[in-house]
Amino acid sequence: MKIYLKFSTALLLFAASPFILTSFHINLLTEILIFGIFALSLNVIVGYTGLVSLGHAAFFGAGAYTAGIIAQNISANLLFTLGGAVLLSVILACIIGLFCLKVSGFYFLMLTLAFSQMVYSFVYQSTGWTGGSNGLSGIPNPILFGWELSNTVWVFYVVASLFLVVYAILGIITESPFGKVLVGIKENEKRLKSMGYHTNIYKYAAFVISGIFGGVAGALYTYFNGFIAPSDIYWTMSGTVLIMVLIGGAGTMLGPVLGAALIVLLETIVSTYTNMWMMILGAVFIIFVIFFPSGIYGISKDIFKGIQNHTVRPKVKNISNEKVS
Amino acid sequence: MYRTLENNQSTTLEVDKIDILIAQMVNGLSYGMLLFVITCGLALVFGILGVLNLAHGSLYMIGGYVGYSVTATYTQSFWLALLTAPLVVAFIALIMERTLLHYTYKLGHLSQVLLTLGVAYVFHDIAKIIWGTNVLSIRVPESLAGSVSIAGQLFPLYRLVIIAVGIVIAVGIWWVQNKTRWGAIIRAGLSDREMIGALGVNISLVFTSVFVLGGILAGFGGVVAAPILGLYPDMEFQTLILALVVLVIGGLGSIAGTFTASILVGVLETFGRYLVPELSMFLVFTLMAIILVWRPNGLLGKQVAEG
Amino acid sequence: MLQIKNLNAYYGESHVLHNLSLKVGQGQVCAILGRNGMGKTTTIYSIMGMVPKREGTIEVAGRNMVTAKSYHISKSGVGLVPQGRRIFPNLTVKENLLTTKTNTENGWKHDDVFKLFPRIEERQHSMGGNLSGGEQQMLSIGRALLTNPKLLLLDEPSEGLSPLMVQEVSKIIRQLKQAGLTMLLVEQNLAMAKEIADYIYILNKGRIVFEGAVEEFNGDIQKKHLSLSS
Amino acid sequence: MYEETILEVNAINKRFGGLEILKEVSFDVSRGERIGIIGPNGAGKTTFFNLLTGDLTPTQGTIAFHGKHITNEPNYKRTRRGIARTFQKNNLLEKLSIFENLLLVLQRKHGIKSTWFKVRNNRSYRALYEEAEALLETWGLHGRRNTKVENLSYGEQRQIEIMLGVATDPSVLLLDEPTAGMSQSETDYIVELLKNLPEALTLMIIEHDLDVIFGLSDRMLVLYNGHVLADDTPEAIRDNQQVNEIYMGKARVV
Amino acid sequence: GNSAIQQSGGSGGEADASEDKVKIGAILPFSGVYASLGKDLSDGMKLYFESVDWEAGGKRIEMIEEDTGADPQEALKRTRKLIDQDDIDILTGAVSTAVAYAIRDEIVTNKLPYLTSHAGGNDLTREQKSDYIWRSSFSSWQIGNSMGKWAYENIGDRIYVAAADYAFGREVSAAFMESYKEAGGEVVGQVYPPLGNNDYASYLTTIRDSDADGVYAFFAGSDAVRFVQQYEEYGLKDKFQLLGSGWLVSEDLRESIGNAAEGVHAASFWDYNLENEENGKFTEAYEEAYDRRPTIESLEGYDAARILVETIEALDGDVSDPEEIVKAMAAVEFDSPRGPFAFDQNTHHVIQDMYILETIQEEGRTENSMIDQIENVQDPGK
Ligand SMILES: Nc1ncnc2c1ncn2[C@@H]1O[C@H](COP(=O)(O)OP(=O)(O)OP(=O)(O)O)[C@@H](O)[C@H]1O
Ligand SMILES: Nc1ncnc2c1ncn2[C@@H]1O[C@H](COP(=O)(O)OP(=O)(O)OP(=O)(O)O)[C@@H](O)[C@H]1O
Ligand SMILES: [Mg+2]
Ligand SMILES: [Mg+2]
Repeated sequence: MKIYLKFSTALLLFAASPFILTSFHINLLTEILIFGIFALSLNVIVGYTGLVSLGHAAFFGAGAYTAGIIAQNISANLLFTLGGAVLLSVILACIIGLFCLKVSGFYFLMLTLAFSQMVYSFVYQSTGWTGGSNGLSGIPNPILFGWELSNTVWVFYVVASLFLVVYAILGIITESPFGKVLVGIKENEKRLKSMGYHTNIYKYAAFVISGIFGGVAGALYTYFNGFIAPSDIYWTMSGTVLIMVLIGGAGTMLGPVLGAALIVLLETIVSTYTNMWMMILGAVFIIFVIFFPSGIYGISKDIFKGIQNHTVRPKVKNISNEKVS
Repeated sequence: MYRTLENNQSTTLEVDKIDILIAQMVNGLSYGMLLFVITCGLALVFGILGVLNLAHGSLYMIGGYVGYSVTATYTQSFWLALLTAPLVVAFIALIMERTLLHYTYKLGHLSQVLLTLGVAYVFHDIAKIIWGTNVLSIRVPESLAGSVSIAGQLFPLYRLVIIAVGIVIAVGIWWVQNKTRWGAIIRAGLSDREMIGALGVNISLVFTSVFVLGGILAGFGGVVAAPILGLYPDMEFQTLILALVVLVIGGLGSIAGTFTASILVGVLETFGRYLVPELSMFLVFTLMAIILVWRPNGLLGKQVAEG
Repeated sequence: MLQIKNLNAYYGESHVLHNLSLKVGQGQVCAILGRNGMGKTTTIYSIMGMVPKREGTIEVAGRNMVTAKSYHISKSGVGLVPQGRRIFPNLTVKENLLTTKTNTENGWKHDDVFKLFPRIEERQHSMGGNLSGGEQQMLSIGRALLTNPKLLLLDEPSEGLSPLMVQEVSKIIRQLKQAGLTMLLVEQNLAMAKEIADYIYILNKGRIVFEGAVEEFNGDIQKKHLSLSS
Repeated sequence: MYEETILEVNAINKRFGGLEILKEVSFDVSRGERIGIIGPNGAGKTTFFNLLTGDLTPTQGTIAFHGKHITNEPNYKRTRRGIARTFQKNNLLEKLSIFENLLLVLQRKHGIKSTWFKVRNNRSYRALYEEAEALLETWGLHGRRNTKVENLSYGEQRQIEIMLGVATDPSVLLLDEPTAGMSQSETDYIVELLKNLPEALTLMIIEHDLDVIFGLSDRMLVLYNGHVLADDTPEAIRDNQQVNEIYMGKARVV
Repeated sequence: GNSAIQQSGGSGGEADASEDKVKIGAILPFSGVYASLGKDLSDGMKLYFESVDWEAGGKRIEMIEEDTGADPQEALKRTRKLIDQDDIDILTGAVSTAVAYAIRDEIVTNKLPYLTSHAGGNDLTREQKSDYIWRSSFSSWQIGNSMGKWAYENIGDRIYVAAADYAFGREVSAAFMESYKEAGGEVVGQVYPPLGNNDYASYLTTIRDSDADGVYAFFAGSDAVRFVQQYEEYGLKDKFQLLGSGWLVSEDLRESIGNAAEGVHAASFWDYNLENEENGKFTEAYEEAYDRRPTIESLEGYDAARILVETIEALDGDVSDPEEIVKAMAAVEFDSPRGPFAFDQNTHHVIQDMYILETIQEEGRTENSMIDQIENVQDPGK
């Protein structure tokens, strides 16, 4: 019940925002939601399965470029472009996953990086389709049921609804028995195998799911921006989204979204005041690691728990006495 | 290449080709050794501290810039730069380890990645404030400035010296890691910090030393590479990615692996540029992918037994 | 040699040891008994400085070590055979032994350990993580001996050892005792504990519920403090 | 006891590099047997288990389960066939609670498909919860169901280890030193629990606690230096001179 | 105002609260590989604005700078911010061509007058041209084409081409080859190392083996430093004449390059040592203000600022109508430090003189000196 309440509130808030916010802020919010989806998708493998990828931009880029190229050459119909983006992300994830899941830990990180850089090189070199280093510009606005989404507000509504859908889907997946298995894999894969789980299949499924929603985020970014650059598929993009997940709180649903919001806001706001925004961003990372290692989500939870502890329970509890035997 | 050969109707074509291959081989070797000089500090710190130091590129950059300041501004001596820059970087590494990294050992790899990336960002802007955004470069010292002819082809002497420097460093690190008690203690500390403390080893001190040593190597690499690669904004991230690739291809925790991988990447990139110039960037990552799929722990990485 | 007064130990919010006091005299061997989860290991780790929060006093050879770092404690002559062995899995057997700081010139040496456990010598180039459970236990004991401690803490040293090996280890401990080494022993193998210890403490839920010379420890006490209903 | 042979081990060999750890071990197991495995440290007992469960594959030889070759089958498939194990060294999902550990086992046991993608208040999932609660009750762990495993003492973790093995509801259960690190009273409790397992369940136990092993087994296997030194009734093993020499020493079974 | 109303209201014309100001947005890289170019452009603009006391047509000039890095996406975001939040009247800047293309559509739909002050991609004033986009800097065609014919006449009929592998590098070399071949020369080889490549040894070894008369190279920034240095180290300097664009031996790089730069021939539309009255004034003022020599980018900034000021002057400070701004801008003509300056009314791209420079050794340092001049180079617009 509570869940539905939360969702309706979010829905109402989103519906109302264009009437409250300026278009600059709507743009900002749209971007946050897109990166929120992107971070959520990465979180499936990083936060839940414990596979840290530094190549997630490959899916974002694949989704973005596919949507853009389809819109330019075939049809700007949103269902078409989004469908194409999803299809290509699936194929890409299936291929990359096949190789990357053979390794683990830091090697996984680097192998995903390698594949995404290969995709990057491909995009960069295929000047004819992708515009190469100049990027792909002049992409027509998406069309939904014959309606051209020509302004920020429409795009925002599309992004916001898809965000809610993705959030719900991923929420259900991670809460499901399947999600529990992923968490188990992150904890102790060997034991899970002994329990009878074919862990490779689970990891592969998680990887593909993660890739799909990465692609969705990419396609949305194309609708939002009307322009795609190779930098969207570069490793720095993978790095940024990984940071969003880590700073927000890996392995939680809300965390990555909060992380995306923080990073997008910081980049936008800080860089209007100073050219030294990298220093400030860096300082924020450091502060998080040293003082709030469990991320934004962790902070809010700690604060919440702190209040509870002070009011409800004594601070030190005696575990030994709890034992029932 | 084919274009060139088509136009070259002479009968010495075969000989030329072999000369070129030899020349490219030497190029590859020297580039590979340059990669090794740059990467070894990262490899050391990751291989034995388990810390993926994303600020390694920044330390390398600071080494280069300090080296520049020493040669260009205060004195004119490359050798003095080679001495002071690593020390300055070592000091920075010391501060970094004691005040920041120190807290993250218990938090795990990801926190360290985030932390060191943050540090790299901060250093990026600090370097910009101090040294500006222009492209700078260190002049090769007179004594190493000339060129040497090998197989009828000219090579800068400095490049050949780098090959020697790389080998010396490799042997040095290998010796410390394998032939001294140090190596064992550090690797033990990696798997169970608490326990190594209970055996009477002040592991934080050891960790600090290793990190500082990594800093020294980074600073040294910065000065050595600057005459070839130059100093410019964003150099640290370019270098970092390349270093990570070399590190992974070689296999974590193995200096011999890093050494092998440096040469492999150096030679492959050089020949890649020669044969398929547009794809050289693609090639390195493909190499990494192939190697990892074939050997999931890199070329010489050890499969660490589970406890 | 070791004197603990009013020790309280915590893991985060959970308070595990409550005003624990115990004493091990020079050359004495004391055993701590108790059911699972009663705080035995926590006591050992507290002495070794490995529990995050400790209050009270822990005096080793007259010096209060309650706030000291564990390497410091080790250097002042405390050796540890931890529960679960805690071998370094990524090091070979030989390297595992190499990691210890040998405090004195004329004490235990690598060869002595090998002589004691020939099995370990055979496996000296194997990775620690690949050893069998019992082999790891031997290595763990050998590693602690190499620190040439004045006070040796043994947390279930017989776990995973074959009966024959248990007798062997028991013999070694008695020899060490004879040589004057002070020891604090946690053991589930009551027979072994009784054979070695001079004095016995029983822990229950982080409190000492019985202490007395080994002769005072009998079936009744065992039933009263060590059975499930307690 | 049942006459049906369920597990046939045929001349298996295991090498690690130059070390030959198991040599020509052959061995049959009938349904419902309670087999105790003893042997000096490093004899190869755990390795033998690893071969049976698929955590390792033999260098030579074959393993058949219900007449089907499973020699090279991965461990998860064997678990689904009903071969479950516990580990000598605690091998748990440390950051998860006791309850979550258990839930993962049960979820797999009932087939992930029946619970796939179903949220908590779904019926089949609720049934799972109830089963888990009941198991925790039996093991006296109900009060600590939400405690993270890493916050348990060593002996307590050993209990979870066994509980997870039993919870799979296997037809063959391999226990690697189940009571090591447990106090006497907990040991007694566990032994009692094991004795009450269904009769059709096949049990193989490695244990250095002679009371435990002799109390539980109806057949005993002695491994020595990688080969089977003796395979006999507990009584015969007790009197076996050689076993006494290499393994038990002066220790006597009480 | 909220975005829903703004969007549906359509006009987007809000009352300008700051009637007495003209807001100029500048998107420039202050971080990343182009950071130094951004800084120089910014300094050049400020120098000129300072000289008119930040006033034009009776209004105060307010310049809002946004850091784009080298990242077009970032630039797009910044541009949106300038449009939506700061409500700027005119936009200028863009170092990277990709940035210019990225913001192009946004500018056109918002009818925002934009003066491109560096980015050189040809299409910006060809297929992608727009009433609102005017370019005062250069096009890649201008840079490459000017050297082609000259190289054939003065260097030889066989040339090897090397250029950084990105759109701009490809365009410059294509323009060069087009005019070089047209003049009768033969391109004996081409190679395109990646942008930001750090070791040219392999490429140079290949080139060394060819039988060309010269090498035409397009590299900029750190690539240029490495290329020119290694060109000498690998002994190519003695074999082939090195030709390139002004960026190969630009003012801020030559000190790092050192003596290796000596003898390079480069094509540019401006140089520090150009001898004309305006340039004398400009370089002197710049050195006085910043204590370093101006670069090509400084000049571009200086000129851009001047164009903006003259536009506003011509409108008497009334910048409310973008069409009027564009019209006024198109008419700007003046004597720039680079020589006579005027826009091509068809392409909206600058018509300017190109200079062939030679780098020489002088008093222990290298200097560029003009050895030839090609007048009124006009982009063909196709
Ligand atoms: N992965 C491995 N690599 C190399 N040697 C191994 C490996 N695993 C086990 N061994 C060796 O094989 C031998 C048998 O090990 P195993 O764990 O089977 O013994 P065990 O009978 O269970 O002994 P314990 O009673 O001490 O547990 C040991 O000497 C051990 O060192
Ligand atoms: N890291 C920890 N965090 C929180 N609680 C802990 C931690 N380690 C142990 N505990 C709790 O502290 C209590 C005492 O644990 P301790 O390990 O000292 O018991 P023990 O007597 O050694 O038991 P065992 O015989 O099982 O080894 C137990 O209730 C345990 O759950
Ligand atoms: Mg214990
Ligand atoms: Mg075993």
